[in-house]
Amino acid sequence: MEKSKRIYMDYSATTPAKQEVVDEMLPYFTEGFGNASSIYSYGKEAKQALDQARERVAALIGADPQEVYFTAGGSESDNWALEGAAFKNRKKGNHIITSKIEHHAILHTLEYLEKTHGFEVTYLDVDQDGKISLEDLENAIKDETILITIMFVNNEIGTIEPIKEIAEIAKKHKILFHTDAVQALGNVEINVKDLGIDMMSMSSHKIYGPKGVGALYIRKGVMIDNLIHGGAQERKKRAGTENIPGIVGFGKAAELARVNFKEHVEKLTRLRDKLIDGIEKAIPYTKINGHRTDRHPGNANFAFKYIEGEGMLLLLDHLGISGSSGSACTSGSLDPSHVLLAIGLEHEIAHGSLRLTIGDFTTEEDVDYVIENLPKIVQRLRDMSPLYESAKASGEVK
Amino acid sequence: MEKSKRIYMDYSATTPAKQEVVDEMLPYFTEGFGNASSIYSYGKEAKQALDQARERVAALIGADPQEVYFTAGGSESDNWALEGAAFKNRKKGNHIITSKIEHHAILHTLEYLEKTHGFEVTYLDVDQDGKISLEDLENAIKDETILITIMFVNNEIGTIEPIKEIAEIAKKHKILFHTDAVQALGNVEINVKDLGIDMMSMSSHKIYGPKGVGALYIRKGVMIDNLIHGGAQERKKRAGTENIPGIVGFGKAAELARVNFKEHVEKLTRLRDKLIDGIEKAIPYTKINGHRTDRHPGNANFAFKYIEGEGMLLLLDHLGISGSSGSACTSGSLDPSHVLLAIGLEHEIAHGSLRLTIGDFTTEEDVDYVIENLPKIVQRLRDMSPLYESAKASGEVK
Amino acid sequence: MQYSEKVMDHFMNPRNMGTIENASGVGEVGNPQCGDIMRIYLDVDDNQIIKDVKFKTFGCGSAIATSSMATEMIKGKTIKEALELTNKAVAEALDGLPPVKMHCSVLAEQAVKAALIDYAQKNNIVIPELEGYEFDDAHDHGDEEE
Amino acid sequence: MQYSEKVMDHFMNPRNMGTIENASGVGEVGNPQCGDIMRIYLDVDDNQIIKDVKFKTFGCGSAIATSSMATEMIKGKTIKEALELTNKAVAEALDGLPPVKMHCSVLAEQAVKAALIDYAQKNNIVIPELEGYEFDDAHDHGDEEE
Ligand SMILES: Cc1ncc(COP(=O)(O)O)c(C=O)c1O
Ligand SMILES: Cc1ncc(COP(=O)(O)O)c(C=O)c1O
Repeated sequence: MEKSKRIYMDYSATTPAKQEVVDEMLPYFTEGFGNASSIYSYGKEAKQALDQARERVAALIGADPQEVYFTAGGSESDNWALEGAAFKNRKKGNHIITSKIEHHAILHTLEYLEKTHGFEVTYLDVDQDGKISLEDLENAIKDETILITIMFVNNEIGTIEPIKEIAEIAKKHKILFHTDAVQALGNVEINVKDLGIDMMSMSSHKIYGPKGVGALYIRKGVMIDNLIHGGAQERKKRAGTENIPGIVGFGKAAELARVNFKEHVEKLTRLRDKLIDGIEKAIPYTKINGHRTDRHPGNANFAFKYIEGEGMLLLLDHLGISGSSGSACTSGSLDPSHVLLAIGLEHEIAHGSLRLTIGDFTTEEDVDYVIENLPKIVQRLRDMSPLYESAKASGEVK
Repeated sequence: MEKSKRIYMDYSATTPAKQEVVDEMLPYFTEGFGNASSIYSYGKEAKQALDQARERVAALIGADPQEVYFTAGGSESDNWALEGAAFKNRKKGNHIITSKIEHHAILHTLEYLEKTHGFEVTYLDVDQDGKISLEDLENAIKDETILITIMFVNNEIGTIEPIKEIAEIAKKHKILFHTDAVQALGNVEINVKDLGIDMMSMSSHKIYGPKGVGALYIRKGVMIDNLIHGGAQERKKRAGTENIPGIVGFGKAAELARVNFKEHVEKLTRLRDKLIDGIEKAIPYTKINGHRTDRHPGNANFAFKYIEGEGMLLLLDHLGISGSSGSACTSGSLDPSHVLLAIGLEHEIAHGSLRLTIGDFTTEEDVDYVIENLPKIVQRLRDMSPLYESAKASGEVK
Repeated sequence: MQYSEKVMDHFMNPRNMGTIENASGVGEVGNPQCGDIMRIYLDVDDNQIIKDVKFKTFGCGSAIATSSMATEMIKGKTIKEALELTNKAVAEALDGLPPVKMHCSVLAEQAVKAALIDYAQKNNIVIPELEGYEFDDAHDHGDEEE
Repeated sequence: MQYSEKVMDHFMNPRNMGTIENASGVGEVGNPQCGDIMRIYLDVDDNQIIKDVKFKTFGCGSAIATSSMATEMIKGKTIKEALELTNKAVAEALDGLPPVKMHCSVLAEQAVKAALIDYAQKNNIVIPELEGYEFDDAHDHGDEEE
C-alpha cells in the first residue's frame, strides 16, 4: 500500500498537538507535577502554570480569566452547561431550545434531560445551508424556556450560526444562552462580551492542543449547578485534581491560535476554496454542503451522488488521505448524519458525503493531490454502483 | 531558602508521571494522534493503543478489558458511578449508604443527589481506626437501598476497609456496590472478581500516570446511566474524543504497577514503618491516625498536639519537604478534615495533623531527613503555642 | 472497526464486478435509504450451472467485498450448490466481518437468492427451497458497537 | 494561596515571640476549635507606654505573622496609639494577606485590645474606646476561595 504519503484532512475530528505545545507540557509530567491546590512549592509552580493557561484561553475569547473553567473536553463542557443550567433553573421552567444540527454531546444530553428528568426540548429546523431561523427561535420561546443552546460552527458542514443575534434574542427574553464553540474556537473571531454569550464550550484538541482538556466559559454572574462534584478545584465548580500538563498545553495552543489567527484563517480559507472549486469542477453530480461563505475556514463537505461514503474513505486511506463521512456505515447507525438530513439531503445522497477538513499542516500540494485523486475514486465507486447504472439507463446521467 | 533539597512526601495527593510512562505517551501527541473512532489508518493506531491500555488496566484489577471505561479522573468516575446508579435505579428506591470518611468526590456528589434530586443517604460511622462496622451496614439497609459506596482505602489516614465483606452483604441484599479505589490501586491487592465489586473508581495520577485520566470498572451486567452524554466512545458509555496519550500513559502506569507490585509494597511498607516509628519515638504528645496494619503501604498520618498544621507545612516546605495536613487552614474551610473528626479526634488535635505519604522515589535518606528535622519543627511551633504553654502550666506536659 | 485482509483485498480488487447483458436472472436487494444495494446478474446454462455471475453494489467496503466473495463462491456451481450459500459462509470466507457489518453478508446471500428466484420465474422453474423465501430486514446493525 | 515575602519573613522569624512574667496585661482571643489562638502580653509603664510586648500563637502561618507584626507595631507606642491599630493596618504592613486569611489580622487587632482591656481592669483605668468592645467571630473564611 502506498502509505508513505500521508495527507490528513480530518482536522475537525482532531488535530495533532503542535510541537511547541508538547514542549511546554513536558516539564509538568515529571517535575512540576504538584497538586495545584496544595501549599508547598511543588504546588505553587502548578498553580502559576494553571493561572497562565487560564489567562491565555481567556485572551483568545475576550473573557476574564475567572470566567474560564477547565474541563476534560468539549463533551464534558456541553454536558455541564446544559445539565448545570437545567437543574439550576428547574423551578423557573423546564423548556430548552436547540437546533437539529447540534453535536451529539448536546443532543444526547438533551435527550437524557427529556427522558430521565422531565425537561422539554424544542429542536429548531435549519435551512438548506444549515442556518437556524431567528424568527423560528423567537416563536419557540415560552414562559418556561430557561436555556437556548445553539452551536457556533457546525462540525460537519462548517456553517456559522448567527450567534450575536441569537444572544440578543436570549437576552431580551432573559433566557440563558449557551453555544458549543468547539469548532469555532481559533477558527472564527470570538469575543464573548461583544457577542453576549452566557456560556461557551471549548475543546483543546481541535486547536492543536492535547486531547482530554477543554473549558467552559461561564459569564460572571451566571450560576449553574456543578457536573463533577468533589474537591474545591476550579473555584469549587469542577472537581478533580487539575490536569496541569493538559491545561498548560491547552493554554499554549490558545496562545498560538490567538497570535496566528489572521494567518491561519487566510491560509485555510484559500486552500479550502481551492479544494472545493477543484472538486466541484472535476466531479459531476456533486453537491457542496453548508453555507458557501459563512463557513469554517477549513471545512469542505461534498455529497457525491450514487456512491456510499465508507468505500470512499477506504480508497482515500489507501492513498494516504484521511477524511470522514456522514454515511450510516461509518457511524455504525442506520441513518446517515442528522446534520445532512436536517439540511434536506435525501438519505441516499447523504450516504455519499465526504468531509475534508484542512488545517495548519495542510499544504498546497496536499490539496492538489486530493483534487487529482478523488475524482478517480468517485468514478471507480460509481462504476460499481447499481444506482449509477440505473441513472445512466434512465438518462439522468450522461 | 534551602530549596535545593526536595523531598516529596505527598504521593497520595498526586505522583509524578514516570519517565517510561511519558515516553510511551509522547508519540501519540504529534503523530499517532488520530481519532480512535475513525476508519482510516491514523485512527487505527489510536484504537490499538486504546485497546492495549484497556487490557493493562484490566489486568491490574483482574477485570475483563470490556469492563473498563476510561474517564477524566477519579472524581468523574465517582460522580458517574453514583449518579449513574442512582438515576438508573430510581424506580427501585432512593436510598444510598456510604461512610463518613469518603472523599469529597463521593460526599459532595451524594449531597447533590440529596438536595437536588431527592435521594436519601445514610452516612456510616467509623471506629477510631477509620473502619466501618459491618453490623452498622446491615442495619442501615432498607428496602429502598439501591447502592452502597464505601471507599477501598482512605486517602487521609490510609485505612483499608473490609471490601470483600461489604460486597458480600451488598450481594446478599441485591444492592449495587461501588468502591472508590483511587488510593488502593497499585497499593493493595485488588481482584474485582474475587472481591465481588460491581463498580470501582480509579485514577491514573495516583499511580505514576498522567493527570486527567481515570477509569470506572463496571462489572458486566451492571447497567448505569451515562454521565457524559454524546459520541459513541467507550462503547457508548462515556462520550468525548478519547484522550489517547493520557490513556496510553495510564495503561503504561498500570502495567508498571502490576509488574512491580510486590517490590513497591514491600519498599513502601518498610519506609513507612520506619517513618512512623521514628517520629513516634522522637515527638511526644503525638497520635498515629489510621489502622496500624490494615493501611496503605505509603501512608503515615500524625496528629501533634498543641500546634496547627499549616505552620508545619510551611516550615517543612522551607526544608524542601512536601506534606499535607487536615487542618482547617490548609483547606480553607472552618473545620478540620471530616475524616479526622470521624475517627474521634477533637478539633484542636485534628488541626495539628500531618500526612506524609511516600512513594516509589522516596529514599531511606529522605525518611532519615524527615525524622531528623520534623521534631525540631514541631518543637519550634510548640514553643510559640499558648496551648503548649498552658499544658505545661497545668502539668499536662512535662 | 477493522477489516480483515481478505475483506480489504476483495474491496480493493473486486471479482466479478460488472453486468451481464440478457442475464438469466437478476436479483437486487437492499435500498438506498439504508445505504446498501446489491444487484447480482446470473448466466445459468441448461445444466443449471452458473457459468457467469456479476455484481454491482452501492454500499460500504464490506458490502462490496461480500458481493465479490459471494459471486466467486457460486461461480461455476450448480443452482443447488448456490442455494446452499449462507451468509456465514461468505463471512467466514472473508476471515470474518466486524459485528456491525454482518448484515452485508446477509445481503449477499439474499442477493444470490433473489437472482435465483428471478431466474426461476423467467424459466418457469420451481425451486422448492425458495418458495415463500422472505427477505428480512438485514439491517440489524446492533446497538453496542463503537 | 500564596503569602507575601513579608508574611513569610514574620512567620519564619517572628518578632516578640514569648511571654512576659507579671505582665501588665494579657489578652487571649480565638479558640482551639477553629484553629487559632493568640495570646498577647503587655508591659506598660507608668506613662502608659508599651515598653515590651510578647505573643504566643497557635494557628497558621499568617496567624503567627500577624501576631509578630502587630506586636512590632505597638511596641514603644502609647496605649492611645495602640488603640488605633486596625486589622487593615496589620495586613497592609505585611504587604497583604490572602482573602481567606484576613481573619488572622482581625484576631491580631482583637488580641491587642483584649490585652489592653486586661491592663485597664488590673489598673482600674477606664479606656473609653474599649467600653463595650465586642469580639466578633473573626472567622469569616469566605466561601469562594480555592
Ligand atoms: C479516595 C479518592 N477519591 C477520589 C479522588 C479524586 O481523584 P481525581 O483527583 O483523579 O479526580 C482522590 C484524589 O484526589 C482520592 O484520594
Ligand atoms: C461541535 C462539537 N461539539 C463537541 C465536541 C466534543 O468535543 P470532545 O471530543 O473534546 O469531547 C466536538 C468534537 O468532537 C464537536 O465538533
